[in-house]
Amino acid sequence: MTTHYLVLSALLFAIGGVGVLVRRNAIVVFMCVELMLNACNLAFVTFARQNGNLDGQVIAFFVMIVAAAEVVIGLAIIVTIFRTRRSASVDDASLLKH
Amino acid sequence: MPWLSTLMGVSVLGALGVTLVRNDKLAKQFTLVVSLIVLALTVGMAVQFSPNGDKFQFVETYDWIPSFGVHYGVAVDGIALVLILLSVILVPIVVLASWHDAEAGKRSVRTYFSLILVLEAMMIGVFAATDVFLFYVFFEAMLIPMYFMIGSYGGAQRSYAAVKFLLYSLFGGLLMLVAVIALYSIAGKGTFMFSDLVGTVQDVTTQKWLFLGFFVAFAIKAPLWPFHTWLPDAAAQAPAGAAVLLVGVLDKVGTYGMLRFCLELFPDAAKFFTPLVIALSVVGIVYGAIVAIGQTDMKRLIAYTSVSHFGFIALGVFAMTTDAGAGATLYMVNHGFSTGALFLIAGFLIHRRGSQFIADYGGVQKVAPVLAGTFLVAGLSSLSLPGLSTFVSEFMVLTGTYQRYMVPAIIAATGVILAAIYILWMYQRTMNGPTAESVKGLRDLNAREKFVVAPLIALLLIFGFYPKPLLDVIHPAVKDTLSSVGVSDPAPAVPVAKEGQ
Amino acid sequence: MEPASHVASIIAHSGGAIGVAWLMIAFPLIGAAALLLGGRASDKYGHLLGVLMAVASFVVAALAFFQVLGFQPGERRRGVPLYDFIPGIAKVGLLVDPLSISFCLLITFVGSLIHIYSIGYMSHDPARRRFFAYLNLFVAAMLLLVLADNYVGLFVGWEGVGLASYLLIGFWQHKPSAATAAKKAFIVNRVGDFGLLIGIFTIFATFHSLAFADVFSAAGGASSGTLTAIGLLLLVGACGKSAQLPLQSWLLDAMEGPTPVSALIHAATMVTAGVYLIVRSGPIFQGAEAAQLVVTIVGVATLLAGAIIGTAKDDIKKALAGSTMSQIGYMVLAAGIGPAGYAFAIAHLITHGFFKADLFLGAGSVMHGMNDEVNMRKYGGLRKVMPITFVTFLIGYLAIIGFPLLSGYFTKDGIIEVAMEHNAILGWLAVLGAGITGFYMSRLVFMTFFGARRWEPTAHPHESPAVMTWPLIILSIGALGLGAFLIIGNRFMTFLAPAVGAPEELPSFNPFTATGLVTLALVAIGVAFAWFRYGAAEVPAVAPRGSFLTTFARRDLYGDALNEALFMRPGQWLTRLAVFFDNRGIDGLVNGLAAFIGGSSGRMRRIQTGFVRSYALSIFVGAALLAGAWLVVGNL
Amino acid sequence: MNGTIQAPTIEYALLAPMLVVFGAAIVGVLVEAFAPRYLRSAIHLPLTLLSLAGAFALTVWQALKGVPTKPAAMGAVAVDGPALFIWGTILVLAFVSVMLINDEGHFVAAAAAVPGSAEEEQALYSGAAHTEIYPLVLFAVGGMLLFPASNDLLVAFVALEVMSLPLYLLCGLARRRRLLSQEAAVKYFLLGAFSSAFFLYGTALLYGYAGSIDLARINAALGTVGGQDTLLYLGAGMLGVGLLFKIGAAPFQAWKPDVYQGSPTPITALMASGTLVAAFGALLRVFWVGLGGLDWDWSPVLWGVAILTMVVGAVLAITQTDIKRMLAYSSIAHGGFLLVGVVATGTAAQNTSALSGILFYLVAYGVTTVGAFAVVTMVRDAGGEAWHLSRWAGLGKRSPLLAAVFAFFLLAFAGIPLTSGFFGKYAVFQAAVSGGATPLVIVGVVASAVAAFFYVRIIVLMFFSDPAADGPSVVLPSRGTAAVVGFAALATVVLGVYPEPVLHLAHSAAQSLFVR
Repeated sequence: MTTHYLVLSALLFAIGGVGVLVRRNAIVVFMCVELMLNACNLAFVTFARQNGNLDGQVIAFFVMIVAAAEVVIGLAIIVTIFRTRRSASVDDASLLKH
Repeated sequence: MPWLSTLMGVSVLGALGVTLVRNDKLAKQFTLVVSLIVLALTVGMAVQFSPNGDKFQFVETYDWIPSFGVHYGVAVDGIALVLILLSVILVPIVVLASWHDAEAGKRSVRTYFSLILVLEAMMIGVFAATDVFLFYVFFEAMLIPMYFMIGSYGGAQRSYAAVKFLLYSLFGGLLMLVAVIALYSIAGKGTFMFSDLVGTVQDVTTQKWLFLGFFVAFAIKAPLWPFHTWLPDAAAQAPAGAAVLLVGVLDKVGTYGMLRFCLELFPDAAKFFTPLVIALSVVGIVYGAIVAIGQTDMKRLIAYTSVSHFGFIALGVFAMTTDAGAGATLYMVNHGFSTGALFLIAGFLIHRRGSQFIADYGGVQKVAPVLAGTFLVAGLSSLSLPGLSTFVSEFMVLTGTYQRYMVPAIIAATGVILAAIYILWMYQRTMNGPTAESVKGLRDLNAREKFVVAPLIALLLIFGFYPKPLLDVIHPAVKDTLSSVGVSDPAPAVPVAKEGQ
Repeated sequence: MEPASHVASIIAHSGGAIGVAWLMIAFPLIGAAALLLGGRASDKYGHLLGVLMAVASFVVAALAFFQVLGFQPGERRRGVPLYDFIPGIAKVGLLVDPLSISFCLLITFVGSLIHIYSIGYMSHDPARRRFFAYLNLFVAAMLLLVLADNYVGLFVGWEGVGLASYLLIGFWQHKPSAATAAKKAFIVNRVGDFGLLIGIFTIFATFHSLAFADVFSAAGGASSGTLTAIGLLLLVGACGKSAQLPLQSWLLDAMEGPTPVSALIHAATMVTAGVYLIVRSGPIFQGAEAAQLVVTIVGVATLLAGAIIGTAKDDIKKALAGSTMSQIGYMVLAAGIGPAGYAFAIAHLITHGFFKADLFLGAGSVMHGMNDEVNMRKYGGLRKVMPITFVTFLIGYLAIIGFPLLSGYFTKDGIIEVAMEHNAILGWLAVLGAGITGFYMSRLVFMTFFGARRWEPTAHPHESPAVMTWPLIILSIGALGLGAFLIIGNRFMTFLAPAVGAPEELPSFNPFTATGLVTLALVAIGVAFAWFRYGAAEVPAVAPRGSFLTTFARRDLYGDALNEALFMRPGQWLTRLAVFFDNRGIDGLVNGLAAFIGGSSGRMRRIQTGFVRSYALSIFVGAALLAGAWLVVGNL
Repeated sequence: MNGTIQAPTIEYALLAPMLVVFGAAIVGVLVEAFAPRYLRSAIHLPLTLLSLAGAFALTVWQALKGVPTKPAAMGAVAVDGPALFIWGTILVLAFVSVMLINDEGHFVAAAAAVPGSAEEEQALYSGAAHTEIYPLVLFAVGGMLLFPASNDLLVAFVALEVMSLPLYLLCGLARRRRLLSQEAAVKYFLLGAFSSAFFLYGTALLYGYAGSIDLARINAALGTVGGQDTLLYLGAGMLGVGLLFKIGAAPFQAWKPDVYQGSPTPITALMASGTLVAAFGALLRVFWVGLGGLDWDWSPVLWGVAILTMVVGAVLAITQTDIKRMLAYSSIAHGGFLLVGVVATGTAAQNTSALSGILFYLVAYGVTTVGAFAVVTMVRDAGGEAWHLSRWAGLGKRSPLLAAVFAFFLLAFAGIPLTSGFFGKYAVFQAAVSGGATPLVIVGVVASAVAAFFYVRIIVLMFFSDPAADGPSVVLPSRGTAAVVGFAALATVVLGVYPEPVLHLAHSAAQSLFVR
């Protein structure tokens, strides 16, 4: 019953997405994005199972690596802005608008 | 000899040359010389034009952008020839008239004169283009020099006027672009050459849409009522010389386009829309004149008279009789001279007093009789007084229209009464009556200014009594156009038995 | 019916003076150009050049006239082709025939005299050169009007004289009243021209030709409806130019111009162009009885209106202007009657040209001596100090009221007789007009030359110089005898016949018809009444209020008030409305659209809040929309 | 499964341009690690420029040698006509952008230091510089090369990230207005990551639908797999989100103005030109190759997106007061115009003409954009670049030549004839009209007219307004910047007067369409 996994994946993706929308802390927002990526991974693996080929599983590895790289970059940026502003709230960074 | 390319080339090189000249005065003289050379060359070309020869003469066709089927194709028929003549005659006059115009605002004098020459090249190109795409390119590109001339060297509201002018025209042009593209696609000939595109669109519904695309652009350009409101702003704010080129030549591209493209490319649609266009024209004639009467600003007033006059031209184009068509073409030329003279002389006056408002003047005739006299002649040409060339064209347009559309012609003819009111009333308020305190010190026209006005008035008079040279060139082209549209002139109710014929 | 069948056809190619008939036009035209372009250098001899050109023109006209006389009556219509004016529409040429040459003689002869007179009259004006330039321009245009062999040429001359009239009425343009009068004259004339223009269009649409020869030979083939339409449209043009009702209002104001102008343009020549037009277009009118009827009605109405206005004016020139209106009314009446009236119309036109020019110039002479005073209430008893002016004026006066054996007696009474024969009502009204003429002209003479001297203290009246009196003398000779010369023995009618046709039965001159006697009696009553009121009685310095009838006449029969109420005020409203509509309506729409786009831009950019989470939301929603739309479209 | 693993065949020659760029990037990293600080700049710049030039040469060589007809690297990368054309374009744009980047004073001395702190003073004083920007740029360019050439969705995802991650960092490195720069980096990063999650989920769903992430196989599956349409549509939609985000199509455009404004201007230039070109290449490939059989389903949706994008871009730009934000909105609008070409699919000939139109448009727009941003870097006042439009008033008097060149770029953006922008627009609109998308073109021209307003407004400011007393001065451009402006102006003129060679090139590149 791979459908359940897919539903779970969709749920995770949705939770991640909603998390991005409702959380203020940049780190948490970023973690939610990671959650979404992982939801994708789950979907890939599930579909790999469903389709009977290994592509999906391989893709999951790729995604993990990309996600790791993203973490590096992300944290660097978030830390810099935290040092400058003494705040990790994404809502504080709103000078650029209109 | 590639006459037309030479003409454009000389203008463009001249424009580049002007920017290189360091001294402002030298730059002006250089510009004048270049424009006179172009004029001489054009006259040389015109002399070789044979009115009853091929429709298009001095043909040059080269591939320009084969990927799009675009050619660099230029040639002239009678209609284009007289309009090019109009342009190249007006340019040196405008150059001479604008001698000190660009100096007022601490702007670059050289740029102004360079822009005039660039514009000249484009004016020649737009009338000479035999490739629809090339025509479009010039049609749009010529907005830019004019935009800078209005915006940089104009009056207090120049930015507003320049932007309005540019955007309005650009909007029309872009709609036309869609039609141009569609025409290309539907024709499926893989070429934009005008002669290859004539008659390719057979479906009437398609024709109607394409016609509208072209027509709206031309109606804005011309400008036809109700697309006219940019003109008073632009003309009032532009320096007088630029206003002359704007109203005298650039706007003619609109009516020229109607005659050349709207009629020939989409004959069935043109016939379908004729009642509408005639209605717009007639409304424009009367409306433009009435609004002109109510103006308080001289240049705006002249601009509104042009709205009225463009109504006559459009009426002539769409009446689709030889007389009206030839009259409309002649009207384009004459209107250039007539309005040119009006704008320039009004410009001289405004330059002296520093105000465009009619109320600030009075009794100028007493202090500057030559100025007043020439202004009156220009004004009389605007009200189509017989003996001045504008009469011939207006008469032809109305006669030609009357043969097919009696009631519109009659309504349009009321324009002659209204024209008398707006011109003479303006003349009375500015030139007649007791001399206003503020104008007592005004100087009369100086030699340069007389040299500006004299050729215009001479042309108005010469063609007023002897329009045949122009009409001989125009007639075959108009006949050809109308025969390709497939209309023939209405027959007389009572034919006259001509002896010996 | 072939109304013009008996009109001889045109013979082209003539040598001699006819062959160079264009010189008539060219001389004054060159004069005008030279004087306008000559600059101050030509101030010294400008007036002489002007006179020379007018006289040269007269010489050509006279030579051409004698040449015409030398031909058989049937060969007296001579065409002079000039050039192709508007290819496809009109070739321009001249038509020298008895009708046109009569006009030419009148124009150039009276014109030359008035030129000469102006040397004296305008001697103190710094812009005299310009005045002569305009006069020359007028002569050229007027000659073109009458000589053209087609309607376009006629129209060119028609508007040309309008221009000259405009320039000359407004000659003293620094006076606002003069400038306004000039403008008014031009605009009202343009209304007439509008009609004429449409008439010409109709002619062209019907016949595809504008040459008189073509049009008149084919006129019989056109429907009477078309001919009526053309006739009425031409009449509108004639009304404008000849100050006939309802386009009469400009003529009285036109008296703002210098007096020689009033004499030449607004009395002798230009204002009669309408009569010329109607007579020239005879073949059209003869095919349109309704149009002819309207012409006669207009003529009668105007002759009465002009006369009534003349009775109430204290301004000597305006009184004469009213008289001019009235006299032209007679001519129009005659012209509307047809071939029977044509000769009388033109004959009266010519004699009127002489005596009215005489009267105007006389009035000018009076004004010249009276510091340009025009109010007759400030004249009186001038016959002693200005004897030549008085005598010549008196001759003109007697001529106009139809004193037996003077010019007006023959020509005006001729019109009345013809009108009576044509339609009794019209005839009796014309008789009534003659009576009123007797009254107002006598009033004018009595107030000016008789009675007590009511001069302003500063006035020192004196006789005018010889350069002004000689023209008066010559004109008065014409006023004296020209009528008899033209009418007795139907001399003029036979002369004109090749051009305009003639009634089948030539009238015989009979001085003792009932109509003639009644007319004379009425004129006598008018004169007596005038003597009773203005000759014998004291003339008050300020005009008494008078009855409503007087006011009615003084205010030009409320013509101006009517124009103002009907056209000017609504016109001003319309103009204001149109300007408002243009600025707020059409342009408002354009600018409103721009403002709308700008405004929505200003509102929409608020969506860009700067908060990254709201951007994420837009992506989220966008993703939902995209996927949703995809699902919807995909499952359609 | 026979137990042996076949070694993949990899056409190194075909991939050489990318490999050169990536290789140089890695060398750059090594330089950072081992070369002494004072030498680093001296090594980086030639290395970067040479590698880009070399890659360009290799691309040209490849194109001359003949365009391959099947995907390379076991179907992972498609080096076909359009890809080569896009590579060439990106490499040229990157080259000129690097010349801008090389200019002094754009980048922060020490990114980690708090703005205004002693640390920063120290770093500035000691002349510290982040020379890492060169390898970062090279990585980004490498990603840009790979993205439009990727023939399966995983490669596309990886390329997307390789392209984006360095850009996230580069955005935050502006020397002046560091708060804005950092904010731009955060926003770009978070939204970019967010959108790539959508891209990835879409990939997953399509993988689930088709059993493969290879574009050609997905396309093949469209007709055969039944009953899972929801999966397909959701997947395609989410994939679209990721792609449309990168080109800044509405409603995914929100990041663009903020990021363009906050980033160091040379980086903005790179993003506005290179990234846009790469993203469009990828978008075309995914939609035409991967979802080509579905075009009746996606083109209506893209119609809506295109209209919204054009309208939003044009209308919102009108009231902008910041030059860079204005250019960002302009870029959004241009993205919309390009999308008009994307939906103009039909017959092969039709697709060729649409594709070549888009390619030409990308070249024309990319070059002009770089030029425009280069000009922006030159107009400075005390606080750095003068972004606020009111500061640009009267620039035409102060430095007429620069203002004239900028005005010319603006006219090119507005699509006035005799500039490259006109032919770009014409090419795309022409394809769209013959593809039956006339209503879309009408919306397009109306949006162009609206868009013209704000270009023209800047010309009004520069030329028709009087300069402010304390107006910005125009710095004497460095040789690099001057070269960039000159190149861009020249290209804009040449492409506007005689576009045939490039059109012809675009046409022959598009002739083969995308390989499958």
